[in-house]
Amino acid sequence: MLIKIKFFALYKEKAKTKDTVVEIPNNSTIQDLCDLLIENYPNLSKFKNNIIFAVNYEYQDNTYILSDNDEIALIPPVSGG
Amino acid sequence: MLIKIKFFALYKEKAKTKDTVVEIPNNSTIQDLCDLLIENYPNLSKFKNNIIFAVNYEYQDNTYILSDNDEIALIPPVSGG
Amino acid sequence: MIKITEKKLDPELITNKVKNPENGAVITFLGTTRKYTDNKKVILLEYEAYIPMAELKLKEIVQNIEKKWNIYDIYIAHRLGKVEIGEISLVVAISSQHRKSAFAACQYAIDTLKLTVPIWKKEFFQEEAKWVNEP
Amino acid sequence: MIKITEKKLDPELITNKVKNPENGAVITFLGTTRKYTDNKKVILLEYEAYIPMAELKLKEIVQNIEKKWNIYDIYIAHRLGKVEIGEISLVVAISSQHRKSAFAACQYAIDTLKLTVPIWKKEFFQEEAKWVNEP
Repeated sequence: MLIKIKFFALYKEKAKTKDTVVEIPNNSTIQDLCDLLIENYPNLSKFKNNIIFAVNYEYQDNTYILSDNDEIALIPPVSGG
Repeated sequence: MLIKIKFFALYKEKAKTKDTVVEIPNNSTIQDLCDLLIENYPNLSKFKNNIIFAVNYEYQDNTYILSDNDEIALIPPVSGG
Repeated sequence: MIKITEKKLDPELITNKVKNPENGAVITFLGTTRKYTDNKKVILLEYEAYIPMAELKLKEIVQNIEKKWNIYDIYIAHRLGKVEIGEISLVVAISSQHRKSAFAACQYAIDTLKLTVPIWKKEFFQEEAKWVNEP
Repeated sequence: MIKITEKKLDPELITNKVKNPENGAVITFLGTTRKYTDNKKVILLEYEAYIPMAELKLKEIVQNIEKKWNIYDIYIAHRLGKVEIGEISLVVAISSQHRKSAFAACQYAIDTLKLTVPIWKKEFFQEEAKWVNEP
């Protein structure tokens, strides 16, 4: 299945892109996706235990099972205000 | 000695005046003054246990000993804001 | 700074006086006259003060905030006289480096003002008028 | 109401949107960019957001305040892009019948925003630039 990925702030700078689309087996979890992204963007590897994921605008933990066309965002520690 | 008295808000309406000067023996306390004022302004008698006094802009309790030319204010319950 | 005035209060002007580029938080509190008190319709409010003592007590509040929170950008302004519904009777503006102390100081200022500053509010209803907190 | 914008925030306009003659308390919080962070001089700040998710999370904050405090006059606005020193990055305006709930709700809004809303701030110093809270 195809998953849309968005990178923001620090992770966007490290990945050197603001978005991408990856192909991943059906029923993959966020953890599987995280492993794949770290492989594709080795600059992100130092953050691998810090990355928070959002799926379709909601925070989800790493056991969350992805669906086709989900929009995933890698959320660095927020600092609004 | 002479003591200047100021009335505000509710007490001003009850006393029907905003200020007065009273003569009172030396070393009188606020309690003595209170008793005198209640005598002079019987409309205030229902508040006699509620009246708070300020002497020269500071709150004082009823044992405070007055001095010549003190400015006394009868302070109703405040309600600023 | 403190101010007691019969003129309309300008919250933007007052807020701008406490802004400071070294601060990250600005809080402006407005006390406004409410249309209803205990479900009774208020027509008008009128404020009276023992002005020199009220000024002194407001200055004490400012000094206490300076000592307690190291906050020096404070402006408290209170209006006197007739105040229409929806108009502003009180402005407390505070700015500080961090927001938690600004919130604490702002609430302290209002709470203390309502306990200690000799200002009185009279509410005019359709059929009667009453000093607030009348014993 | 919520707003995420690259334009300068107008706190007076925002505050006027939450005013309501049935309310007696109005609080406006401004988050402003500070000249110093840990004693280092800041040249400029830049904010970025995951806009649709940030809007959703801000709406959740508003809904939680409605449920928790029965307060319905709320405006949260956040600026994005370059923000100069002393300029406003955040406005939270709340009005309610009584001040205690307005203060509690305002602090809740800011605290929750800083924990959950996907907005990021980059600080530019003389010699480097750094995302705040970088792990």
